[in-house]
Amino acid sequence: MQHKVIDTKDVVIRFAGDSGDGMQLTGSLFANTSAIAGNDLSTFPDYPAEIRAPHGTVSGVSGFQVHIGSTKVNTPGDYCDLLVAMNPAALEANAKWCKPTAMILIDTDSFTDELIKKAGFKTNNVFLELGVEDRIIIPSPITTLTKESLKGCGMDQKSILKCKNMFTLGMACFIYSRPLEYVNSYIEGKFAKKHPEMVGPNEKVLKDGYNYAANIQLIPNTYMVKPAKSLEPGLYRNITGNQAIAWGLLAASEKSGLPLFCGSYPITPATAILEELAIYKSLGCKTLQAEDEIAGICTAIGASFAGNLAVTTTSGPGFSLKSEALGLAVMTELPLVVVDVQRAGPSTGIPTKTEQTDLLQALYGRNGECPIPVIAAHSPANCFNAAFYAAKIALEHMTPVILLSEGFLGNGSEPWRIPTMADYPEIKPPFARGVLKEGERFQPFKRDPETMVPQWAIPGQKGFEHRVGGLEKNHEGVLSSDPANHQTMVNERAAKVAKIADSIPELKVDGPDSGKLLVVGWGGTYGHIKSAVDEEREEGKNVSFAHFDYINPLPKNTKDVFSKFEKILVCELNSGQFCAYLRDCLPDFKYDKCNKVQGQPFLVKELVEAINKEI
Amino acid sequence: MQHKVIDTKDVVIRFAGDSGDGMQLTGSLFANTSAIAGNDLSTFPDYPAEIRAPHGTVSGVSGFQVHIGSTKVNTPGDYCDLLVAMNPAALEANAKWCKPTAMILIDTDSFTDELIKKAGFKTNNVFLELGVEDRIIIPSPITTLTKESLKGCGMDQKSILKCKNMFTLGMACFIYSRPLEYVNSYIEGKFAKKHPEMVGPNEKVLKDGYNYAANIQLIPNTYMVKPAKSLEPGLYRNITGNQAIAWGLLAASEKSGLPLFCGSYPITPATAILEELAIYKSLGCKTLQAEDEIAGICTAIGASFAGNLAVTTTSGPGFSLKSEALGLAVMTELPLVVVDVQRAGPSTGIPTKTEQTDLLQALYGRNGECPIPVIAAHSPANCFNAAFYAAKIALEHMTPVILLSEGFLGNGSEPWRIPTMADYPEIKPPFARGVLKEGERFQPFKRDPETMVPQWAIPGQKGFEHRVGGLEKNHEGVLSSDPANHQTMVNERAAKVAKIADSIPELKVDGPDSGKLLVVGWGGTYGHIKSAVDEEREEGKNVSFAHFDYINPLPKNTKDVFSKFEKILVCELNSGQFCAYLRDCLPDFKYDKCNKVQGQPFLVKELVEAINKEI
Amino acid sequence: MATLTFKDFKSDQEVRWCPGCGDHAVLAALQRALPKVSQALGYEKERYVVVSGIGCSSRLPYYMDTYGFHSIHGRATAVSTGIKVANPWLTVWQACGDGDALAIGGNHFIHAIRRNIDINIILFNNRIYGLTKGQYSPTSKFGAITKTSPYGTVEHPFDPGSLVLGAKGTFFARSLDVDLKLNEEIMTAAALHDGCSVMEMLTNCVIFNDGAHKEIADPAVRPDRTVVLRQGERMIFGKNNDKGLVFEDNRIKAVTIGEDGYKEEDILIHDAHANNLGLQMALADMKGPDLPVALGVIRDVKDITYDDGVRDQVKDVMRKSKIHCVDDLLRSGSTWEIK
Amino acid sequence: MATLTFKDFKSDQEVRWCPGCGDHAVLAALQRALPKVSQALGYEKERYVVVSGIGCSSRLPYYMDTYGFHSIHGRATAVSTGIKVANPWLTVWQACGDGDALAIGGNHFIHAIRRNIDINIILFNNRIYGLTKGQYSPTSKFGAITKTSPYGTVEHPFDPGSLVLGAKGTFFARSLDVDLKLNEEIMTAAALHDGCSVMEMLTNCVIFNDGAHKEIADPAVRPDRTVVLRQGERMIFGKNNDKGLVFEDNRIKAVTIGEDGYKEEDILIHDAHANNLGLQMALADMKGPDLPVALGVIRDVKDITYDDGVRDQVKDVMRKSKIHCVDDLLRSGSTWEIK
Ligand SMILES: Cc1ncc(C[n+]2csc(CCOP(=O)(O)OP(=O)(O)O)c2C)c(N)n1
Ligand SMILES: Cc1ncc(C[n+]2csc(CCOP(=O)(O)OP(=O)(O)O)c2C)c(N)n1
Ligand code: SF4
Ligand code: SF4
Ligand SMILES: [Mg+2]
Ligand SMILES: [Mg+2]
Repeated sequence: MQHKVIDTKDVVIRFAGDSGDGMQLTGSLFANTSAIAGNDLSTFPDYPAEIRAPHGTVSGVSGFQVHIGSTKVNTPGDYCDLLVAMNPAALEANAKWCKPTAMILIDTDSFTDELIKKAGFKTNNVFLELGVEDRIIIPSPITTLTKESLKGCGMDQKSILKCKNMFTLGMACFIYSRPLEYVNSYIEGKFAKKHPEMVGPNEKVLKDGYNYAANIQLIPNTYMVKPAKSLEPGLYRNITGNQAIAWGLLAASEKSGLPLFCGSYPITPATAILEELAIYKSLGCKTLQAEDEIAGICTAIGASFAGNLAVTTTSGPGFSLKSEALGLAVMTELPLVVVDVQRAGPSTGIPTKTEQTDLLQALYGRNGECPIPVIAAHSPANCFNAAFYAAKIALEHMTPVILLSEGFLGNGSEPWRIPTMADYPEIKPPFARGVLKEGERFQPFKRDPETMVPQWAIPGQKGFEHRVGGLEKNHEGVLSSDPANHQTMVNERAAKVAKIADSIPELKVDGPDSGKLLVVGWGGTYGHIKSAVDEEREEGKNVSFAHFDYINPLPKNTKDVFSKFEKILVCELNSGQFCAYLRDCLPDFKYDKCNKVQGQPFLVKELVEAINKEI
Repeated sequence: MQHKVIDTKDVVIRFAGDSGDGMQLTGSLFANTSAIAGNDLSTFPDYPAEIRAPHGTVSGVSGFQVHIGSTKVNTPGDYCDLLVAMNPAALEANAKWCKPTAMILIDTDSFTDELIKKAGFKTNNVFLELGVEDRIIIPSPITTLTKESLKGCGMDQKSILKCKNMFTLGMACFIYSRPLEYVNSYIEGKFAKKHPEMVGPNEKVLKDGYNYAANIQLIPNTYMVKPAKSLEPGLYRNITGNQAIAWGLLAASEKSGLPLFCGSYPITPATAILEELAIYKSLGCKTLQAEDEIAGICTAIGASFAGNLAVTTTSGPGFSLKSEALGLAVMTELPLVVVDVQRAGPSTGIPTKTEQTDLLQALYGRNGECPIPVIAAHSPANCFNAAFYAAKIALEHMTPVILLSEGFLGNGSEPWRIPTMADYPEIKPPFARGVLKEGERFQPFKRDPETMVPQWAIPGQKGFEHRVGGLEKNHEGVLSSDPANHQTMVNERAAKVAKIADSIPELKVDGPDSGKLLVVGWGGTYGHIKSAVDEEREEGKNVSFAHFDYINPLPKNTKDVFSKFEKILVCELNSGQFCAYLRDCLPDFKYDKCNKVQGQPFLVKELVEAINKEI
Repeated sequence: MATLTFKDFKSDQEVRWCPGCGDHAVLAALQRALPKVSQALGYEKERYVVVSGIGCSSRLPYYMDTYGFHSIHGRATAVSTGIKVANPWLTVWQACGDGDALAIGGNHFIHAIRRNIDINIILFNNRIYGLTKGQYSPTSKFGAITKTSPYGTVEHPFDPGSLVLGAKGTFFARSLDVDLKLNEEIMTAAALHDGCSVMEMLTNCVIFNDGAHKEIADPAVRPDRTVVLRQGERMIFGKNNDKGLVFEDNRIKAVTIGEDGYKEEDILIHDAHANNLGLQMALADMKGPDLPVALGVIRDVKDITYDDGVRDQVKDVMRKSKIHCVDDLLRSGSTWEIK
Repeated sequence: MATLTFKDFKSDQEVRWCPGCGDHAVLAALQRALPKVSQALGYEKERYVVVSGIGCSSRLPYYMDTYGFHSIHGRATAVSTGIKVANPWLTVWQACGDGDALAIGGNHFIHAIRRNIDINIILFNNRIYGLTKGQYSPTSKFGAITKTSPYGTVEHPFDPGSLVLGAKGTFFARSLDVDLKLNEEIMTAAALHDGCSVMEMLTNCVIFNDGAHKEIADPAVRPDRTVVLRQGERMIFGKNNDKGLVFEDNRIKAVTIGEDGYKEEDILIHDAHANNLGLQMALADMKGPDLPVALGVIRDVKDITYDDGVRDQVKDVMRKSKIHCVDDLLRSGSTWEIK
């Protein structure tokens, strides 16, 4: 059969299987292949908390969704065009994400009575039970074919079975007209040195999968997603949010000339930042895996005092633990970047799922009047800039800065045009310089009258001996419980943070800068809101969009922007936290809310509906 | 000289001296004497963080202010009628609190050149330097007179000097026509058993002080504050806020029939609650001094699971440390009372000073959507009811409850009409009862549809074995990462807290229930705001006052109350935290703010000025 | 009271550890030990509370059909403490990982040991963070290459045994996950011990630290590289039961019976009940190549428990005090009447 | 480099401890030791950082004219760790109380010891919470009556020495506040020790725990109830220098030279440099009535420090890696060109 190759703007593919089925790898390889083919894309890994959840159970299903396009891709997609389900549980958990026109590719070998039952099906007609019997089903005996493909290659049975995902990947590559080069080069990179005998079989099974798909009669059409013209020319790479944060911090270290110190305690989904930084000792970075989150931030505060660019990274519960020490960083006015990769809470919650529910904690979760700048990243690649500028603000304004990311950003990835460091600004901390006069003492809390920023004298600097600490002090650094001094210092610490507004970008409006409805978002919902608003505008609706990367302080023009719209709709993955903050900061406006707390990103569809309700 | 005894409505006396001078005791004894004499009163201890700060320094001055009256006394008073200054530093630190008509009593023996210099005076004319030279100065050689009084009594010099405060107290008693009986009985109570030889000398020096004051020509008038008629008849005692919290919790333990368990770590100014509870083992109370605040709350959560009325007490920085575990209490839906006696922050801040700056942390300082009821006490004696009802809500609604107190309330005291426990309501936790059917499993998160409260099955109960924890679960208590279930549970936990509004008192308006201006407060500012509003209303101003004891949820009628006023002025000892919360909860109103962050209570004067600006 | 069997302690929840994980065996040993303990002490099932922190091993409470509390990372010991002190009648078992108990939970761990709270702590030591997918833990070996130490760690591990003894622990035992029999034995001894019992289970993590303890766990070398200490018995080990431990030059030394003049009588006799911190520390601290790793109950001494202490003090004060209800309390001390 | 004197280490801040507080003497010893240390190691003053937590004793940094960090309760050790790892060239001293280091800060304390961070920790052990006005601490004696234990505590205290050794500490010394000479000696040894040095100073709190250590500190009994251990010297003590320590029956025993046949040669020779955890534990754990309390440097062994390890690893990777700047990094691995 000669397949018709249909040109299409974008497709969404969802790979799903047991935790041990290698779906995360399959998805990544498919994404990278597409990236190299010039597509824009966005990925969304969605996996369980268990390491190897019991075989064949719904709770153990691990998924990876990738959205590739020939134009700008903002989200991993609501619904998929192809669902790969390696077993009944994967089908059961993911069928609801299929478009009406979707293909469903299953490994028929795993659809045994036992596994069908284990997945919770009542009958053997799984498609009917799920109401997806009208989709294009591609039943393939993947296990059998993989075994056949690798018969006699010298691998043991267990290793052979692990190659099922390569067979499947080959099939997907055929369906979407992807060349196999990238995957082959990955296989070589992975095995050539230590297991050269594995290269051939892996490449073979991939190719066999590709050929199998080409030969069977079940695939009505294949598709082609052309390179995205919207992508600026340049050198690209795929990057996850966690990786981008690590790299952004390394960039800030280079631009400030200060060694990077990261004191952290592992926690999902933030751990990968620490893991990533642990690799780059060659850039002078030190990572300290602390005994807990409190030690993580306290070692970082110590490192900051000692003159490093200090960082601590964590997620929800770990962020809670840092509350007290954040106050110390505020009082000592030391630079510090605190990264919180938010996850579904409260408490341990659903560790591997995404959410935006730590915002109010970031703003207010400390005793006393304790203001800290808060910045949020809005896409995986944007995490690089968000981290870089978080560090820049921390170092130049002598303050801890909280950088909010989200599981969705941290684990998700997108292609990123690699920047050149020469294009980034220098970072210039307010180092205490010069020599003090005889008898003169360094005043650790004397401020620049413009910015309210104090100077930084780093131990080792002769003559600048001074003490910092958590007790209230006067400008000279001497303990003081004087009421007026306390009010002054409270006000000055607040003013220092407020004045950061002078050095951050203004809020931009996507769409007309006045009108009926302004949709407002922050953080990782950017892509979804952008897609929804674009969709609405294409339909001729009067909607604009303003997304906040800087939360505390708000961009200076926020009030101006808001005042030009009749309605404001704040969309966020929590019960209304940014909205609460806006109501306090800019009480003159009326805010409507669109919220979701399900451990999952928005669907574009949900946002479109919410917008439609407003107009 | 025959002194004229002037009847007066109220007087404010401020005792000030070195940390070692015993001013806290002197002040308390004077307060108790007045209480027994039938006055209403309010006290305000104001002491440094150092245990024995260096002799004669301003930073080492310890003060105790007491306000006694023949009518209702709401605050310890802005300014004093008598300042007792045991040394130059005490004078220097406190002269600013003197009314224009004030008397200043000093121990001339301590006004040596050295100590005058140490206190930071430039000249020896200390009164002129401070601008209080026109006050009525009562210079008395207290040290010399005390030594003389006790010569040959067999006490060593050090012990004799410690009696200076008794001499001074004697003088104060004369000036304010207080009988010496109460102090004498205190002396007997303290010494009779272990040091009977101390009784005579102490009583003597007190009497000698009294007589000395009567004999010198320096005291123009003496004063009499008649018993307060406004006080309801009954049995009274003096009580501090910290003590009242401890007792309120013991009362709740009795009324619920559950043993009280307090897991806490010492921290100023909350420690006294733990210390107080440690005494009452005879009421079955267990106190566990934990290794830190996290262990404090976690042992309490464990004790709650095991069926005790569980409590943890702390202040600012310690409260920060409990953030993560608070989330666990929310997720496990276990009853728990968390007391935060707020102090000046951020970080270690000014530990012995008062503030209301932990409110937003109490409301929001946790990862995830993590709602917790918040209640605030409004006076030292009110702490009893606040603690009782905090425990009642926790136990009946299966939730942690945060009770906010303040250093000002915790250390301050007032007379309290002793209630009878029979007048308090029973506390009825929703115990899981009955027997389960064969094969039926207890569902730990199945809720009462009215209140959204789950049942409480305590270990030891046969057949009700179940698991709780920090991970998201479904109603059956089985782990679930299902998006819809998560949204349901998030909503239900929020609804459970919101529904507490059905069982708390409505918001009361002091003054007309509609008009120009509603002054709004919460917590320990009650007395000051009440005084200011009363003052204004006496002047004929159109002002009403609404004070919030219940913060989350807000009383149901809050919106109604607010809607009847043209303006709302929110007064608080922070930078506007309750106001921020109100703006989110009731965004339809415009709120003005009056704030102070100085580690000190409001002055009535300041509030009056703020109110005048509004109308 | 009906006799309990291991089935009574099995919950209806699916066990979600990786196939081959060492935790399975420890769970099985516990489910087998508890019926015996119940029999011996007359405990009903509803009296058991199983507490844990966060980690793979901390999933254990879900698999036990008892009251269970899956708390937060590191805090299990504090939660257990609260449960036991609030209601000493309950019998508390705790599961925690090396990260959970010794990294973030280190403080609660040593304080519970110091206070001698009567809880039974099973420390699953796989020398790795399992649940977060393979970072080093405070017990990872010096130089361990893990996700957060791509060039090897540069920090010395804790030895849980030394730490427990350093905190004056009254009970410490060590074993290998697979040794079901010894584990049941240890768990039973722990249950009978009145005080804080710490059982270090050397577990394997097939995914992130496979062969975590292979230098001693490998059946081929195990007899020569471990010694099982049993009360009153000589410290003899080795494939041929011909090796033993002696104390010489202020240290423990391994010798071969029959060589260099060593006779069986020279070999140390184990006394876990003696309060001899120095020697027990030396035993707990033994490691290769010169010395075998000690397994079994290394220390098991009597001392006052905190929970009993608190309970008794409450009883005592109740008897002596004049304040028996809140009305008494409110009227105690200095009061006055206003008419 | 100008020679430093104790005056150089005195700040202009008024010392705010109570008159008679034991902390004064420890401060004085430190101000005297540091000039000597500076001389010996060629350190400039600006190289010193003094860190503390919260407590009376933690006020110390204000009184030292060095860089200082008065952190938060219990976290001094973590802050010190960060400082030292970030810049190993700095020399870090830390002051902390028994509550600060062993209650809330217990975990950081044992982890710094485990990692062998090269910091010098002075532990002010007055067996009470001073700053918060007299609650018991983790080192308060069993039964201590304090504000939070009106009927006496029911919990066993930590022995900081045992805890340090249990965490495999490389340096532990103990002394009395008033013994200025020994304290200077110990502080100098700690400074010379490359690794985590813990100095337990038994201090008096005149206000809330007066006589905290009187059973051994009282000059009348001190010679008989304490033994000062010095490297290479026999463990001899007593008013008449006639008592000594021997090792018998697997335990340490105090004997009188000349009685029961004991000769001076039988008395143990102190070797702080030997890695003998069992014996050193036994020494650290000695207490009355049978044994004297050991003072002086009990253990001082060489081992790799964490801060050096980190620094060396960074250097090593820098040398070997191909990634030398962020531009290299961004372009490493898999990239593609879009034209
Ligand atoms: C406050 C907090 N910090 C970090 C984590 C992430 N976390 C979960 S388990 C774990 C460590 C697991 O290792 P271990 O305790 O040894 O248990 P194992 O999985 O090996 O059995 C970590 C770091 C968390 N859940 N909570
Ligand atoms: C987070 C936190 N918890 C509690 C406190 C209160 N606090 C301050 S110092 C201290 C203990 C002091 O005892 P110790 O450490 O022994 O020092 P000392 O005063 O005896 O020298 C406590 C409980 C605090 N400041 N911060
Ligand atoms: S990851 Fe390791 S510790 Fe966790 S369940 Fe799997 S084998 Fe066990
Ligand atoms: S209270 Fe005790 S420890 Fe604190 S300064 Fe006074 S004597 Fe020293
Ligand atoms: Mg582990
Ligand atoms: Mg202390």
